Amino acid sequence: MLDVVWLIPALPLAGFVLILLFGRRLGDPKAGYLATLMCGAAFAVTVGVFFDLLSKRTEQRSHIIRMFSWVPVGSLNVDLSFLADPLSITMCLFVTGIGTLIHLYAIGYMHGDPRFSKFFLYLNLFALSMLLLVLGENMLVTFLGWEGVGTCSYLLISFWHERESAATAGKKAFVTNRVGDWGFMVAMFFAFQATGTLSYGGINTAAHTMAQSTATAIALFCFLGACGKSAQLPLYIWLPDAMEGPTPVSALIHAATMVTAGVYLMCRISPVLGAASSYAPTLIAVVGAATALFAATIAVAQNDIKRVLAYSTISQLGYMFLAVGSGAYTAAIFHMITHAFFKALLFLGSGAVIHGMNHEQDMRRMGALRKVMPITAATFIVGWLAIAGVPPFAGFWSKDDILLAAYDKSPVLWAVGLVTALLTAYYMTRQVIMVFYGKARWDDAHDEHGAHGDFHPHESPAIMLVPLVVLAGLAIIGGGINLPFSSRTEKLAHWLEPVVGGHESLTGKVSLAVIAAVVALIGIGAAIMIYAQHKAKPIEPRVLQNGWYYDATVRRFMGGPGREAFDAVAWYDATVIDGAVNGVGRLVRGTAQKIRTVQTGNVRNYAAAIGVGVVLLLAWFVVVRGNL
Amino acid sequence: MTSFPILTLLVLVPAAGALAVAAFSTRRPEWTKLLALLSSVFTGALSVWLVVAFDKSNADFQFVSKHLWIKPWGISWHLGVDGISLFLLLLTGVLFPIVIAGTDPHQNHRRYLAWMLLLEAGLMGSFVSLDLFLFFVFFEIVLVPMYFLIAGWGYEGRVYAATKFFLFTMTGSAFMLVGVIATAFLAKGRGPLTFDLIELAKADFATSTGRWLFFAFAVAFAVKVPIFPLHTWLPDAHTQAPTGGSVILAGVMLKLGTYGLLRFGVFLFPEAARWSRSLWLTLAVIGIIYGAIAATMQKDLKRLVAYSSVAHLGFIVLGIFAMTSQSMTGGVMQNINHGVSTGALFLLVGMIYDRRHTRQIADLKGLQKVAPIFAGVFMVVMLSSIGVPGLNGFIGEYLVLIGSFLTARWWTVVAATGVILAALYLLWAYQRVFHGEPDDANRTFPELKLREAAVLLPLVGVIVFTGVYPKPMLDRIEPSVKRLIEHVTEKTNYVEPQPVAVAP
Amino acid sequence: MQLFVFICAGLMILAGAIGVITRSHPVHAALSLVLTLFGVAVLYVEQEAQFLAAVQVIVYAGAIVVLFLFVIMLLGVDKAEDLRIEPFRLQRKVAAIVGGGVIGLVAFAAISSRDNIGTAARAAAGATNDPDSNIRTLARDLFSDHVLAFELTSVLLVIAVVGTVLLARRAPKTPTDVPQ
Amino acid sequence: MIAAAVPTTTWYLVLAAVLFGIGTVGVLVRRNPLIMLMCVELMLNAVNLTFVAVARKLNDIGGQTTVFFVMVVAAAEVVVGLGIIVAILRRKPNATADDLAELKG
Amino acid sequence: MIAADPVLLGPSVNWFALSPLLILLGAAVVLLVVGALMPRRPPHVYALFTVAAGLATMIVCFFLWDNITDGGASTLVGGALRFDVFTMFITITIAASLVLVALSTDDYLRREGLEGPEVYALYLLASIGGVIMGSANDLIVLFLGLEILSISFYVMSASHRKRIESQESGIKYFILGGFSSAFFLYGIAMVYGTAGSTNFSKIVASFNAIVPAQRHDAFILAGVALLIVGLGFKVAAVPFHFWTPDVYQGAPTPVTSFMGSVGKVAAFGAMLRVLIYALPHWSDDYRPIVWTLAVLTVVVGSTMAVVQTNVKRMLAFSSVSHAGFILIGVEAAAHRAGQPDLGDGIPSALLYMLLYSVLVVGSFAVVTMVSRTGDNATDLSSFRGLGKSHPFLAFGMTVLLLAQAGVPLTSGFVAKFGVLQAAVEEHSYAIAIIGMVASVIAAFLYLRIMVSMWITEPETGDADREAVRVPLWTGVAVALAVGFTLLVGFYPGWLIDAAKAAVITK
Repeated sequence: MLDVVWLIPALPLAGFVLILLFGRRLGDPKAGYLATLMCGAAFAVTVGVFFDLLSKRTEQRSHIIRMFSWVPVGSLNVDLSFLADPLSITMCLFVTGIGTLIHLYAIGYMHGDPRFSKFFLYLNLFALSMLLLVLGENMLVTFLGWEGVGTCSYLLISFWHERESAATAGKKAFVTNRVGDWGFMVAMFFAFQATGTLSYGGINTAAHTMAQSTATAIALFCFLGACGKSAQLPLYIWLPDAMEGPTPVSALIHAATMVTAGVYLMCRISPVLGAASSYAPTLIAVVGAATALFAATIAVAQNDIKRVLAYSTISQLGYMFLAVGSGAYTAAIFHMITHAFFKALLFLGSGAVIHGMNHEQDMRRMGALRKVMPITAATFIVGWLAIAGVPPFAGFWSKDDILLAAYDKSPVLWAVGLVTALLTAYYMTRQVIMVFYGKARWDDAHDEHGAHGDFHPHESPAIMLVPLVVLAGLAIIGGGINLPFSSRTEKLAHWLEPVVGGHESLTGKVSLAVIAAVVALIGIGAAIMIYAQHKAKPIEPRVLQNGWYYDATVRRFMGGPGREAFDAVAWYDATVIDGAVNGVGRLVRGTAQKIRTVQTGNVRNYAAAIGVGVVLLLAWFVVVRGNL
Repeated sequence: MTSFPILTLLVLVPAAGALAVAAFSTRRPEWTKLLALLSSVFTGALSVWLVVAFDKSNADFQFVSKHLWIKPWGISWHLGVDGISLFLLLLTGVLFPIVIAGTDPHQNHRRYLAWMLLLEAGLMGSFVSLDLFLFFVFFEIVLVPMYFLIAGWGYEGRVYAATKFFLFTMTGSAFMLVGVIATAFLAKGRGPLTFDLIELAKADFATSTGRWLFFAFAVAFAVKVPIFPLHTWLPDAHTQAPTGGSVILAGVMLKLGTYGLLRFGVFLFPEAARWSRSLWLTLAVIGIIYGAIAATMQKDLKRLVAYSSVAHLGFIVLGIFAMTSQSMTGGVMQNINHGVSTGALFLLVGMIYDRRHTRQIADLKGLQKVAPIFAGVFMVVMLSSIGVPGLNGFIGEYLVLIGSFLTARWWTVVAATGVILAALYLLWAYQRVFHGEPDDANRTFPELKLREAAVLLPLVGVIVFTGVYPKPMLDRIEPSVKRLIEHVTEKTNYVEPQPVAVAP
Repeated sequence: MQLFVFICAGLMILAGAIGVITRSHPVHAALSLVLTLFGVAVLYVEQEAQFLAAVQVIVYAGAIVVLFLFVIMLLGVDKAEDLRIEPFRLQRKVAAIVGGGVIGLVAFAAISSRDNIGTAARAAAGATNDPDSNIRTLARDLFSDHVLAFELTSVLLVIAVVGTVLLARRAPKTPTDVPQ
Repeated sequence: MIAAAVPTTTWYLVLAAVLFGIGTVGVLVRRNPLIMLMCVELMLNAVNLTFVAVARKLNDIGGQTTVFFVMVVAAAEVVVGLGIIVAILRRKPNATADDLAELKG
Repeated sequence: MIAADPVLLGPSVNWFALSPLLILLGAAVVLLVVGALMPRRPPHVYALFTVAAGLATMIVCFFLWDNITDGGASTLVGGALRFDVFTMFITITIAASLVLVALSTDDYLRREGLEGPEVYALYLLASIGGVIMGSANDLIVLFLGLEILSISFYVMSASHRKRIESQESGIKYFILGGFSSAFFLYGIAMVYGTAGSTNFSKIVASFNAIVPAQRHDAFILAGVALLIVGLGFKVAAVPFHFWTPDVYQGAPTPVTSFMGSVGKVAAFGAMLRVLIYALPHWSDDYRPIVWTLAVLTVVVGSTMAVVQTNVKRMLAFSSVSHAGFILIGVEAAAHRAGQPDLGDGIPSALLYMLLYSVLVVGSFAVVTMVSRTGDNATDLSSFRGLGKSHPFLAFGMTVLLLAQAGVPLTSGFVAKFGVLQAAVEEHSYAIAIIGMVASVIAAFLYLRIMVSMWITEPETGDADREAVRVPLWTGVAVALAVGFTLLVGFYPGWLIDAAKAAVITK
């Protein structure tokens, strides 16, 4: 079964090609089914591969499938080849799995859109890219997928490109990501120079023999790439805007899969990170923690249903980097998986709400929706409990893992993580209350909104609900893959061990877990007091609503001094450089015009010129060259 | 190999076509066009055949033909092709039929087509010449058809642009001509005078002499590339040229500069090229960043693409002077990639102009809604230009960067930021042109026509194929690049740095 | 005696030359020219060039100056030129520099290399102090070494004749370059 | 004693140089084309004088032969020159050299 | 007394060797006599007769060339003329120019109402002067040749009786020509004074004897200076070039082309003869001057051409610039003056002269046609729309202009390449680069004319202009010039060999 790993990306590719050729003819909804089928098939193959791997001995669980020589030049020899090992297959599993669910969901969500088939075209292309990313045997193939998902993200964010904001958001996402890509590329260059190869096997093997500074450089430049893709400080700004895309996109790309690519990359090169100077992991951990806290504070004050989730995603990704920085790769992957479950669930749930609310996204215009969309509400609540870290939901276990690791690294980081956990519980509770409880505020909405005719929020069709239910189930039991009770129950850690190294000891940290659970409950309680029982005024300062003005500052800089600098270059080009060129032309003509006045037409002047020439020549010959 | 003079034919067929077209009666313009198309297609077929017949295990010049031309000066009609020039020939052979089939001059087809074919002959000749004199002849002669194409069929500022182009390039060539002659005489010693590239490459010049000579050559090529700050002719020429002219100018003609730097600069004067590399690397990096920034602020779509060429060509120069097999192979490859994608971009912009009679970005809006297929093709080409992996633009750029990193680390790190800026200016332009709700003027924008699609399809095909499977190209380019580096090694104490090999 | 002749002839020459360039009336200038030409003729005699002296008087002073006067009379261009006016500010200064420069540099050259002038081995054709008459020596040189040059003078004269014929054709009634 | 001094060739050459210089100045300052022509004749006479003087010093008849040719040339030049002047003065009576400056720049 | 005379033994005369001169002279005399006797003026006859004389001269020269190759170079008529390949090259060049000029004059004279044999006779006589200048072995003979050429030019310039410009140009040329001739002659006198002879061979012998001692003799150096002035005037080197634009513009257009070709060839022939063959001892002294003149000439010529609006004037300044290029060749030749191997300087200059002569005659032949009746429509705007109305004529002009700009595959490039390689061979890199940069400036001017022909939009009133006529023989002249330009551009080897033969002495 391992030899057919290539089928995993090939199936979405086939879907892409088929839809490209026949998409219009297939139309709505057949194109969607085709895409889903392809993604589902990929999932099936992945499962097969997974079990195949599982059946092997631990040390044989790494398998390289070489397709063809891609970029062979001199000592650089890059193959297009896939690496099937526990890490990549794990990623594949939830990428294809969740991907299939979201494909399915999107058939319902995108129904009636004039560009229905194109949406699935992009979606399949995304699945292809994402699979290349995780399956890549070397950094270049990963980079191929890396940029591919970036491109798809661009295409999908600006899917409704008639909206100016969507177009801008797509561009912003791409360009910001490119900053990270630059880091990734430089990291590759360092790796190539130090090891002569780009394959992970080679690089990781050489990690301990290369200079520490090189390892640090590779790690940090990779981390820069990860920051871009995984929306960490300071490059997170594109993700909130990316919510302009259709909600399935947000769920798939901007919650479950693509944004976790950075974490995946860091885990992939974990030996290099291990070989790097100690400040490198610390930096990663600090950035992760800071991002987690920072995004959580912003999420507290958002009113757009998807923006809350977006900031939440950033915050959760911060957790994962905190884990990476603390050396707890398994914890990072664990959280990535559980996060994929519940965040995809939450996004799809919000999508169902938006769908049912006729594309209304402002939570202040919602409320009491649990009555009209019960299934959505129920699944959303499951997601909420999971993300808030309420045991025994999935989020609790993975988050707890991370906090434990952070505590190991530094109590300060742990404290930050804990505060973030509190805030997470708080803002998620706030969201649930605002959307599903309280008064129904959508009736007043429709006057101002000028909505078309009667406005009745409604439950979504079954095709959208099935994924919700499945994901809710996963969000409940997802934690089961890595329970910290004994080393037997830490299945994921064992599974990943050949890739990310030995797992951390977790004994004697029950107290910390209890603290985390209590903190989550405190957050929930506080939110209930404020938003459900109105016992206190909501704390939604403007500075948080505006995301600490970070985005605004960046934008003001880009539109202001940045743009002026660019304009200055253009001005310089047109005026100074081109001016110099034209100036030479003008100079020649000007000089000629001046000399021209000497050509008076008067024969005596001409004779005088000859006379002067004579005297000069005589002077040269007689005085200079003569026997003076 | 073969005594069939295919390279001579590559030059003579379009030249004969030009004469035939010029002599053809004007009464039936469609026949004229057919004749022109046939001769360019035939040339293209020859170039394809050349690539097929090319022996990729042979790093030396192939299909060599050598005939004495001007005996008293020791000048021969000496043609040959190696991996460095092979794909440039193919590019020329392919782009011309596309341009001839795909673009229509607004007046006097016959003359336009004749000039086009003459241009093709000149370009082909430049790429196959192995004699300095012969190369110079072709290098210079291409100016004439290009001048007339721009001045005769261009837009409002065409005469200014064409004149600027002509004089600018000629100034560069002025230095090169002196350099060519001086090279031949200084290398002459006791032997007979010769302008043969291969003979001259054996000569050893005194250090300072070699540097001066290199400078003389390099100025000409730097103008052609163009390297900052000698680039200002380019935006004007590209913008004012008719679509076909822009395609050829950007697609093929700029490559004369980079090709010349490799073939004549580095090959003849390795020491000087090594000695001055910091200068070139710096200028290349400046070009990459500067071109991108200038492109960002352009209001004219064609001008934007033109400035993007400055940036892209900067990568090639970086690759050439970083002098590793990866970077040089990447540079050679980028020649082709840039030719294909920028050529396609110019075609697309030309199609926009044909429909809307404006190139101003501000006049265009929301085209994706009314012409999704057009927008889709534009998107693919644009992504290739941005350097998205999986498309051709990436391979060349990446190879340049990774190779350059070995010898010019910090230049490369800065140059790599060019990929960010490339995304910025192209996507911004795309957004302004294709995104949004189309206004009244753009609501009736016609979708891609069949003929246009037929013209673009091969280019898009090349873009995707090369991006996914560049090996056939790399296999043919690399041996010649390696040989060039070996030549440099022989002449100087340069040793190509290799990455630290990983223990098996 | 020789000195006296030289000084007198020299004064004639210079006076005449200055007259040519300073007399505002063309007829006066022409007559000054005659003075110079006579002076030169005197010096020719002094330098053993009797034949040339004769030709100088007959052809130059006689024919050529008469031709000048003829043209002056014929065309009635005997209007005096106002030499006080000089439309070009620098012209006279430049003229002075050029004149002074030429005189100074050539005189300096002549004086500084006075020992080298005329010391080369004599050509075979003939000597100026040949016991034979000056005319005979000259003639022999003319028809042997310089025979081609002599023939060329005939071409020159043909050109002069053809040229005058061509130029003397009457101008047409309607010049094409004058707008009606 | 001055009277006893014999004028050497150099004296002649200096005299000729002065004459030549005066002729040069004349061409530069006079506006009447006829007088300019006369000044050219002055220059030619200066040259002739030089020829004759050095011929004497060289004791070579060739210099005198040359003077003979120069005289022919001068005659031909004058004839043609006067022809042109006549032609032009018929069109533009009393034109000076300064008036003939339509062609310029 | 007379009986006592020894028998005068004139120099032996090789009549066949003189036949080029004799053919030209004979043709001139026949024209004058027949022209005077024939009352009716048959069309074409004078022109074609002149053409025939020119062709005959060329054919004779080819035979003589072979004779020289077989029998070696010699001198003629008592050492007055040099009989070598150099002479033949110059003669052929002059004869070829004569043929083309005569062809383009035919219709011009009829159009302007100036028919008559005199102009052709003057062409032929002037050609004699030119040939003499290029083959002289004696300063006096050279001077006479120069005067023959110059006086013919004075007359021809002034010969368009209907145009006051023509007469103005005639008198300007005459006064300045006489003025500079006087300097030239003075220079001869000085050289004669020191060397004791005007014959080149004797001058060289004489200097060989005296030079070590009198290396810095001021008098002889002053003579060299003045000789350069005279020659510089003839070749129109800056600052002795001022007459050129005015005379070229004012003279009848075919005469201009004659001056630009034959005049320049003869003057440069004379310059090479004097500087390289007669005064090799002073090459170190005059080489910097030639260098300076060359640089000034190319730069000023090109620069001034750029701002002109009259095509004849443009071409006049461009001819100044081209003279500068030939001077580059002369400068290269000066490096080798007096050495057994004269190098590539002289051949390159000769080649340049020949190729440029054809170009300039061709270009002015086009101008002749475009100038229309009255010979006054020579403004840039007169060329407007020529590409539409007369595409072949415009194409021909384009080729000729591109050649003058030095674009490859035209003769102009070969010419430029020749002088550059000669300069580079002598390590005169600076002058080569300056020359090339100046040629870029000059290219702008050729582009302007091309733009006017092909691109400038027609204006109202263009239709009312007199239509440009392309008479047969003028057309033939242009076609020949264009054909030659391209032929040499593609296949120059034989001409280069021929030019190189000019310096092989044996």
